[in-house]
Amino acid sequence: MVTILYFARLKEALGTASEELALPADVSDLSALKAVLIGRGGAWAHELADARPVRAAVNQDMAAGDTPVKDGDEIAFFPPVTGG
Amino acid sequence: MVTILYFARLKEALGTASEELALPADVSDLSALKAVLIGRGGAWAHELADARPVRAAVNQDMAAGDTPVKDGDEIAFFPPVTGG
Amino acid sequence: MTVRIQTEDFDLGAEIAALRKGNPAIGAVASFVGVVRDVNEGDSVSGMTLEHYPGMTEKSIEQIIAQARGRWNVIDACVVHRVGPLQPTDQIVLVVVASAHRGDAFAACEFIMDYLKTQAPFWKKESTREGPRWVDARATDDIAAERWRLKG
Amino acid sequence: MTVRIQTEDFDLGAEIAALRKGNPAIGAVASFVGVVRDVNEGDSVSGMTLEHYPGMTEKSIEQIIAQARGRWNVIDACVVHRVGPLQPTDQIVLVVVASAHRGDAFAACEFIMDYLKTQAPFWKKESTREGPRWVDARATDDIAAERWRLKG
Repeated sequence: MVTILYFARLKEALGTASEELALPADVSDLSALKAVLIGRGGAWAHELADARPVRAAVNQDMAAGDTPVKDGDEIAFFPPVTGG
Repeated sequence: MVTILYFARLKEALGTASEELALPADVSDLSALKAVLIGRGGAWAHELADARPVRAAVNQDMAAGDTPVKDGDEIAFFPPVTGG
Repeated sequence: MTVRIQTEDFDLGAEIAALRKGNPAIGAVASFVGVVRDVNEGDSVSGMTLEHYPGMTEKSIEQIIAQARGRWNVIDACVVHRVGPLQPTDQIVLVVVASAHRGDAFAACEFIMDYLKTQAPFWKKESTREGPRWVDARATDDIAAERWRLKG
Repeated sequence: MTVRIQTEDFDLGAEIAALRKGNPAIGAVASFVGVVRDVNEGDSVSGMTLEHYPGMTEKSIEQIIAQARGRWNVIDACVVHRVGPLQPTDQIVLVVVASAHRGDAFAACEFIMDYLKTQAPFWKKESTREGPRWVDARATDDIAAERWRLKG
């Protein structure tokens, strides 16, 4: 299982702040996980599409498409940050 | 008459903070005035010598050798500034 | 090093006093306070709510401060960032850097702010006349952070 | 614009509050406080006395602020500089700049400090174990001021 968190615009558009997901056997990096989520269609496909400015973190470090993901990880998707 | 002010190291070395001086007829810029003061010899010659890092102001604006001086001006000599 | 995320307001003077602790090696204290404006992107803003990613936010700011310490002589640094609902003129963020000399303090303080703007997981949702809207990230913030890569 | 030369200490928080006056156009407040260190040029310093040129000091700082306003978007700025006897950890100088955006506030604040260091008529006399000495101007301060000529 991995924990997936959603923040800000994504949290609202997807209607969820977090979920527990059993990592499919063929998912070993962030790109593959994102493809699984996009495969849900609807808001998932729209919000996580490559054309959208989406950022991600794995275990609270900024992550890229090739960042490995594994059981027990905390993964987060969110828009570009706007603090400060 | 001009008022001449001395600050910091110059004030101590010359033993005076200010003086009133009747401007000699042939003195029309700061370089010429400085030459008159250096002509006094002793500490004046030493402290105001070109080799020393001395700054000057005319009427409270930083001044250079060719800055004009005239009757009624407030002229100041001091070391490079070290505030802040 | 102090990093705090809080809903309450903060007091710059008190944070600086805590950072300095009478340390006579400190010669320069540079600080920055970000404040909610009543206008953004040309629209009037009546308030905003700041959301963050608890845990990662603190960690990312600590990493930014560590990077600043690696580049400049920093004696100590403090970042306080508010979350939750805020109004125009409310303080949002505070960065304080104490150094022996001013060049280090200024550079590290601005670097921390620029990196915080692009790296720390906070999101602003503004209230405007047309309703609430998520603030878009600014290209100018990426440029501000990027220029530190080119410098010394 | 506020420029004050005084023997008394100052309160950064109070100066910022006075500068901001609740103006909702201000989004960024950059500030700097210079502090007496207990060491300079490798020698321990037990105190110092700051002398200035009354009249010219205020005028030169006002000119420096005017130059900063000509280069950056500055909503308001404040400089307070102490004179007279000071001890290690005492505050010497404060510069505050309020702007809409942080880039302007940081640049103007650092510019004002760098120019003040080379243009405003103050002189420091330190007390060291070997007795009092006038502080020499630093080449690094000239370089710090000079680099603003090259930039935008």
